[in-house]
Amino acid sequence: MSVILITMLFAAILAFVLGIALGFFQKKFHVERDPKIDEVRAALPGANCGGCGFPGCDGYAEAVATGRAPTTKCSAGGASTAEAVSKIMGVDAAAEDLVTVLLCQGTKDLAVSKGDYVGIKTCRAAKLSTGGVKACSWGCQGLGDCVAVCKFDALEMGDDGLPHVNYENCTGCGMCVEECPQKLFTLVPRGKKGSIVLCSNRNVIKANVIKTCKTGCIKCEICVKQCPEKCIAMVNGIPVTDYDKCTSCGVCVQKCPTHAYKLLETDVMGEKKKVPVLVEA
Amino acid sequence: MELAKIFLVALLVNNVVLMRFLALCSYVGMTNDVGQSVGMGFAVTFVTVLATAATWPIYNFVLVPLGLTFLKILVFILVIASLVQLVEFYLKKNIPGLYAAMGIYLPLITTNCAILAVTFENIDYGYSFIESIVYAVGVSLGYLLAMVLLAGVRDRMKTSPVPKFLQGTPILFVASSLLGVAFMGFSGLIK
Amino acid sequence: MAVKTFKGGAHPPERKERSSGLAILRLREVKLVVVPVNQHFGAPLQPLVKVGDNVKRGQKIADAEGRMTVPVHAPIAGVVKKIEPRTQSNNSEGPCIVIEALPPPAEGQPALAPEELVDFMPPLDPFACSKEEALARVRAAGIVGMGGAGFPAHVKLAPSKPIAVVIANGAECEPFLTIDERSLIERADDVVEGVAITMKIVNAPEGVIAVEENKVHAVPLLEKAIAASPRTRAGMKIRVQLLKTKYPQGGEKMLITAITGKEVPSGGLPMDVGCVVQNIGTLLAMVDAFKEGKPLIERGLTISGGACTKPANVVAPIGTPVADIIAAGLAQVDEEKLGMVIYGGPMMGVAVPNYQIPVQKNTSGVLLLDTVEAKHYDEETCIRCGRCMRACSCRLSPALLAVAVEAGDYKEAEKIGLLDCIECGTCSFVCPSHRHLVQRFRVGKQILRALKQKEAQNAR
Amino acid sequence: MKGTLKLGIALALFAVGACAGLAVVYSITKPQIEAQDQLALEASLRDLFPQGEDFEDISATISSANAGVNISSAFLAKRGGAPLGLAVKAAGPSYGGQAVLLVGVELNRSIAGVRILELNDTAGLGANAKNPGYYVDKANKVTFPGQFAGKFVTDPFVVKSDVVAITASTITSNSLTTIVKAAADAGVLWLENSALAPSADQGSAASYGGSAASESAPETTGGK
Amino acid sequence: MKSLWKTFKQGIIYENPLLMLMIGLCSALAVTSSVANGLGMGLAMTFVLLFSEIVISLFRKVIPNSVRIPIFIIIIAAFTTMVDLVMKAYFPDLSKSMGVFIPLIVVNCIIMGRVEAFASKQKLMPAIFDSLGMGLGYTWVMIAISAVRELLGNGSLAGIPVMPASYQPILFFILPPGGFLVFGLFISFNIWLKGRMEKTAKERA
Amino acid sequence: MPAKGMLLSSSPHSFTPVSTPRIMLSVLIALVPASAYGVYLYGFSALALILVTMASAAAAEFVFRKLIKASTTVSDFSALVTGLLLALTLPPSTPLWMGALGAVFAIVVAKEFFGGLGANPFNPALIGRAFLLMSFPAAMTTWTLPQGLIVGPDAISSLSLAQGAVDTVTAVTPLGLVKSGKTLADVGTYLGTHSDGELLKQLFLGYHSGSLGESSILLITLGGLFLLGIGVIQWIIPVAVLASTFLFSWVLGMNPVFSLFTGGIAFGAFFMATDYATRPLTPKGQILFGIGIGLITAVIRKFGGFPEGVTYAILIMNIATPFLNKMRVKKYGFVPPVKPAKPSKEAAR
Ligand SMILES: Cc1cc2nc3c(=O)[nH]c(=O)nc-3n(C[C@H](O)[C@H](O)[C@H](O)COP(=O)(O)O)c2cc1C
Ligand SMILES: Cc1cc2nc3c(=O)[nH]c(=O)nc-3n(C[C@H](O)[C@H](O)[C@H](O)COP(=O)(O)O)c2cc1C
Ligand SMILES: Cc1cc2nc3c(=O)[nH]c(=O)nc-3n(C[C@H](O)[C@H](O)[C@H](O)COP(=O)(O)O)c2cc1C
Ligand SMILES: Cc1cc2nc3c(=O)[nH]c(=O)nc-3n(C[C@H](O)[C@H](O)[C@H](O)CO)c2cc1C
Ligand code: SF4
Ligand code: SF4
Ligand code: SF4
Ligand code: SF4
Ligand code: FES
Repeated sequence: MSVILITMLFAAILAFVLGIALGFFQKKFHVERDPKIDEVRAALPGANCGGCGFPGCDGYAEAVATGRAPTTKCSAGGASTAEAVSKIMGVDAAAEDLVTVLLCQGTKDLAVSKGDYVGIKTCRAAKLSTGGVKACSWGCQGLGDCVAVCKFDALEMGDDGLPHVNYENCTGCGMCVEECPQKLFTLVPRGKKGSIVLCSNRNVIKANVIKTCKTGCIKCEICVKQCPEKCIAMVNGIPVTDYDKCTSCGVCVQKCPTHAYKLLETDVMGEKKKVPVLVEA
Repeated sequence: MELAKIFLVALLVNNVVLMRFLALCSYVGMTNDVGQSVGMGFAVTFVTVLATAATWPIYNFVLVPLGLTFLKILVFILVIASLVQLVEFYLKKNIPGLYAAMGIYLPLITTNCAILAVTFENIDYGYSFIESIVYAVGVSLGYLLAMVLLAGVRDRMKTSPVPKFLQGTPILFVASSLLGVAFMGFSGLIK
Repeated sequence: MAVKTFKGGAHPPERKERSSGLAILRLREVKLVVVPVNQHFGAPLQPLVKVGDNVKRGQKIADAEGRMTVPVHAPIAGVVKKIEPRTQSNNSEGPCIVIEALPPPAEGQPALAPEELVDFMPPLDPFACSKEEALARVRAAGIVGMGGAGFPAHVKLAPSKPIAVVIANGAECEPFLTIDERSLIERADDVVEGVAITMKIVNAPEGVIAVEENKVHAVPLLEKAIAASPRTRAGMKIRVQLLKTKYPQGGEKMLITAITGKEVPSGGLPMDVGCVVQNIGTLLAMVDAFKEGKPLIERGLTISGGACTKPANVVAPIGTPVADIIAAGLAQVDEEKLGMVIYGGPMMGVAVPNYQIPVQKNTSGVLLLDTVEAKHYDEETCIRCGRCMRACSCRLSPALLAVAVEAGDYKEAEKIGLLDCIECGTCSFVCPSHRHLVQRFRVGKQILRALKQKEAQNAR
Repeated sequence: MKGTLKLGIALALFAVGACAGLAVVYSITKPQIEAQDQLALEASLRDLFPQGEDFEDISATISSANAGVNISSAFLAKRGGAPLGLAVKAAGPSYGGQAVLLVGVELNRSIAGVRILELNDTAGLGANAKNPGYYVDKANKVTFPGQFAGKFVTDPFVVKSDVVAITASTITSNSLTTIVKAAADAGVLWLENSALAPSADQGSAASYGGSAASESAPETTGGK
Repeated sequence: MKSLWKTFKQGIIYENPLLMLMIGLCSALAVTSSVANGLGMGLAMTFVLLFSEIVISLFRKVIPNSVRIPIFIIIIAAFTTMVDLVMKAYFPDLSKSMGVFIPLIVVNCIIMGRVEAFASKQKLMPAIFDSLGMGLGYTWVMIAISAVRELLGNGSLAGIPVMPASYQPILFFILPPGGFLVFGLFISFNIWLKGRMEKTAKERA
Repeated sequence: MPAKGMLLSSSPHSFTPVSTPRIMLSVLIALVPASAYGVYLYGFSALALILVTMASAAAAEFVFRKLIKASTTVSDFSALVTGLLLALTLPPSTPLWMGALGAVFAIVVAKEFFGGLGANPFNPALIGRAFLLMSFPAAMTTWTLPQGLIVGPDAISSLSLAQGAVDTVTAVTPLGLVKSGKTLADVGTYLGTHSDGELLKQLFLGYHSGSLGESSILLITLGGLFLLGIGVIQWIIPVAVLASTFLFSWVLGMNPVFSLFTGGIAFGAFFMATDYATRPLTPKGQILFGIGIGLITAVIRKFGGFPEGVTYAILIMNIATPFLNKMRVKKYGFVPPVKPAKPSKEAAR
């Protein structure tokens, strides 16, 4: 019995002392850390994807809390996260839910290859050493640097030699945009409507384009001329749609002789995505 | 001589990690790069020695006289946990430089079983205070050694084409297994 | 004569016997040239002509302000047909000025007077004029390094440090290429003169003409030329130095080490150890610029390779599509066997999709390899044999460097010398696993430089 | 400060509760645990000297001549007050650390038997010494410790000569043999000093080493 | 009931503490050289886990947040000591062969992890099922690993020789390096298994 | 104009004819003398062991890579090298199945698990040997007499060996004798030589029991010199290993020449410490690597639980390889980093 008593007494004293000591030290050695950092961190998804441009979620949380970064940079978390973070920081932000679009349709069959490339199988290496594996200097190398960099399984290299976007998974983090040496990706708001030219060839000589790719933009400017809203203009060798005016009428898509023009809502992000069509004649 | 033996056995022959499987959680978790593993290793060394210095007297001068040796587990873990906390508080406030380097490892150390094991073994093996400290240093440097070695091997594996089914943690264990095979060479070195 | 060399290197099959005995031919009739606007290492130029303009031979057709720029001249007299992006010898597309030669004068019409066809500068005596004048001439003549890099010569010739030695780089260590060798033999006097001009401009007390042992037959000719040169009689010190035949003996760092025993410090330039290195072609271009006032509008190159049934050393106007040189019958190619086209040598040259691409200021050769020679390999894992480390001319550790680059550890890569790699390709050549080492380093350098730039920006 | 106090109290309460439960378990298991070691030792003692009725603890009066071997305790086995032999508990280093043996010494200076109390050598190798199914002499089913029974202290005790080694475990074999020998020597010395064993005429000089101890006659107060 | 069952199942496979969460590894490697040890350790763990979760779940509302960790430690340590004492008293051999690893249950990351993440937030019943799931998840892996090691390394299972007499035990497997190897392969197997199960689940969905 | 696609690639466009299979083949050739002598000493069963081990190694690699759907690499012969090297480090009496098991373990666990050729951090053949030594210590320390080596019954009994033991030791190796406390003279007696010189000569030529391929220092050295000559290995590691073994044996009071002529040290120095994948790449690293091997070998021989420690010495130094690789040569034009020239306090003021 005495054992039990001694034990209890000892335990009581020990624990009491420890408790006090802990409390005391906690106060004495307390270091101020902005509680907002933890709050922000808690609101982030924790994917540590680096899409925000900071070293992981922790880094971003600190940057946001100290006002060094905007609240909307986390693309993995999307709009809901941005909202939550904004709320914590007391700012309001309407974060856009972006997705990526590939601006090239030069599949193996449609775009002429320049030669047989042997070397490191990355787009960047191929581009650097041979100026690209395709006769078109602007086209997709098809070696999948973008696929490798996507942390969300949103890109897959197709048998046609082009990366395909899985719009369910894409968070618009922009890693692929950064990574692609050909700068073939662009971020657009999810559900965006309007027409877009899926070609990046800026060689203004029609013959040069025709030689290299069957679905390249040949600078015929039919789209510019035919658009009923007059919303297409050639910029730096590429037709660009003015989305404020575009009504998705589809005239440009129908008239484009090489099928370079597409509608975002149906052909790119829609249910039945269209495969590039081979150009006859 | 005796002390040297205790030290070497703890360091090499009965290496905590490779031969005795202690502190595996941090061994797997904290060996991503050499710098990190060294940081963790020194943090553990520091706390182990501190813990030994604290628990040995408590056991021999408090628990034994009171006949409360069976409270060993409870008391030791409490003491170690509090120690780690105090060290953390102290470093944060007074030596922020060191805290930045070591602080992140400290919370992990509370549940590092090697430290607790050392304090128990000091009692079980009937070591004197000095012997206990030497043992503690030996064990924790053994931990540091294993950490650094694995980090070295891991560094090498970062670019090697490890078969898919082994990538990640499994290959770490295979590597540890082979590290252990090599360490077998030390067995029997000190009888 | 003691044969000097550096540590490391390799011995790729030389294959020089195919063209080393062939005298340099001159391409005279050119119908069309495609002149890339940017042929130098430096800021881009602006074309000075429009489509439809008539240009004279030697007329400046592109230029820009700036220290690191060098003008481009019309290689032939003719009409500007187009200014458009074309594939250049580095595989990228860039603006090119396409000039069509004037048609031969129609029946009964008098041929055009030379003044209407040619626009050269007046001759200039480099030994009589001021240093500034001489440098201005070098720039005005559009001279860039013809050994490969295309570095503006007038910049190199205005070093900020005292120069002890001028080295004429006659090593020509790349397999197949023999144009420098032929130039040494056929224009030995001009080579010596070029060295003397360079020495005068940079005020160097010594000149060395460095040749590899496989060109030892050029040595007596050179020595004779040195002895006969008015410059050496006037007291200039010029000598010939034999070097071991080994790749990359012609790399300027290796050359300097072999000759002076000094090492160019990491990140530094030859002038840091008191050297200026000039390619043989560059020297000859300088001589022409001073003697005849002729800008750099043509260059010598070797056309060779297994699929080249008739190899040749030729001098052709810059901008001539290589296909036209072949069509003119100076060289012949067997289309059946052709597997690869390389602009430059096999160790550092660029593989291109066809030989339509024009000759540029830095094109020292065009190789038409047959399918056997063209064999390339997909890489296997590194077996860590260490051959690359022993061969690396810069004493780097390519195997470890490759690991660092692959792991994305650019900090480590920079520390162990990624930026010091001169991309000589020795490591890839000796690798039994055919690792694409140099390619990896090129990509790595590109990324590392981008990272550093970003960092510098962030720091600001 | 008040908050801190509250924390201390909360912690103390939980500690008291937990420790109370613990103390209860401790009180229940304590006798059992203490009995455990004693029981094991006693079982071994009885195993060595089946006729032994009581075992007198003579630990204080015995010591080892071999510095590497430490004698932790020793018991004089008696039947009806008459000594039967000595059981010596000795510890020494082996391949995998400390090994603890109980060595029985007959009055005639032969070994009554050897029991391995603790051995941490490699399983399947050195640990075979304590494996009752591992025979060094398969024909006669003699285990490694079993082979010592009946050996005289004056025997050479040389592994691979008169002592059969465990396969591929020379080190273990050597160490254990050394411990047995040291324990037996100490036992014999004690017996001689307490004049329980006739001092052997041909006995080694070592046997006479510690003559000073001859005064200390064995206490006859029963051990247990 | 269904959710309790699900909680239970989590620990067995999807969140198996050893194979998936990879915590509490030390004992899993150290004592699995024989089935008896593996089983003993598994049960000891389960016991401590179960009672710690019960107690903490019951008292979760009165434990002050800032000293919750020390209190958890006290409770866990108390149960660990009990197991230790009981083992010492009634299974002395087992206790000896597991050595310091029984007391080390107190720092086993599984227990602290579950207590902190689950018991301190959940009601009693889920806590019980969670602890049983985790405990048994731990135990089955322990038994499986020790079975492989004992079978290959000693030719026996739970001490009973099962291999033909001519079988030469491969000692490697009961030595420390063997433990690492077998465990590594187990993790790899479980990752594969999980992938398989997720795939079929997806296909079904 | 080329009608077909040209090959496009980064420079260089020229490649050495030296290839991995060629390198491995030359190692196999260099091992022929030692292997043949082993077969001569121990007869047909030794040949069988060599063949079985090599075949299992190759088969293991083939099957494993098939299973994980990786490219087949058997044709680079590296698995055969591993198999042969393993066989040569085993006692001649090793059962065939054990050799096969060791080879499979070596190839699968030590090599392929880490990604195959060049990626393995540990020497596969030695892992195979250590695995067998751990698993079957009895079989792995049982040695046979070479055919024709007559060891007088006197010799055996005078050394009181093998007596009474149930698992009869059929022979002892020189190192084994020394480990059990015998002197060199005893070794001489056992081998039937009469003077130290004669003993060393016999050891050098290789007339004594031991692992299959380690007996003849002469033939091993010949093989090693062949590899050196054709540039497959460099001299640094073998020289560092042998020199440091000599030195440390001497320091620890063992006969240094005897230390070099017995056990696996020569074999290890030429063929196993030089394994590409597991030795450091840099010259400085290689020197330290060699010294480490020599030191650990001497220490294990002197104080360790085994008579011979080359296996473990090499494996332990294998672990150090990633760190030794940091000891690089100064790169061309190396400029020591300028220390931020003591921001002199005066200047600060
Ligand atoms: C690996 C390597 C090899 C080279 N080989 C030669 C060569 O054989 N001949 C040559 O003239 N320049 C060679 N160069 C270029 C020289 O380094 C150097 O740039 C040139 O000689 C300088 O002269 P320039 O400015 O007149 O071209 C080589 C460069 C490198 C990196
Ligand atoms: C993993 C391993 C464990 C070992 N364990 C023991 C052991 O417990 N006891 C022992 O005497 N030797 C042990 N050894 C030593 C070896 O069996 C060694 O070969 C031995 O010293 C040679 O003994 P022999 O002369 O009896 O053949 C071990 C060796 C290894 C590789
Ligand atoms: C490369 C090589 C390494 C070896 N390493 C070891 C070793 O680490 N341990 C060992 O016991 N034997 C090793 N051996 C075998 C021994 O060298 C040899 O047979 C020795 O004399 C040991 O015999 P013993 O154990 O009977 O004394 C090795 C052999 C070779 C060829
Ligand atoms: C000089 C040389 C030595 C080698 N030594 C070994 C060796 O000791 N063990 C081995 O398994 N393979 C050896 N190999 C073969 C090969 O390198 C080995 O399988 C690789 O370690 C596998 O990655 C050697 C190869 C060479 C060229
Ligand atoms: S889109 Fe860009 S990164 Fe992706 S495969 Fe094509 S070129 Fe490569
Ligand atoms: S596809 Fe591009 S934007 Fe979308 S998730 Fe992947 S990397 Fe990010
Ligand atoms: S690393 Fe660079 S400098 Fe060295 S051999 Fe390779 S290419 Fe040449
Ligand atoms: S030469 Fe090739 S295989 Fe050899 S070490 Fe270098 S990269 Fe590796
Ligand atoms: S159980 Fe996690 S460190 Fe040991």
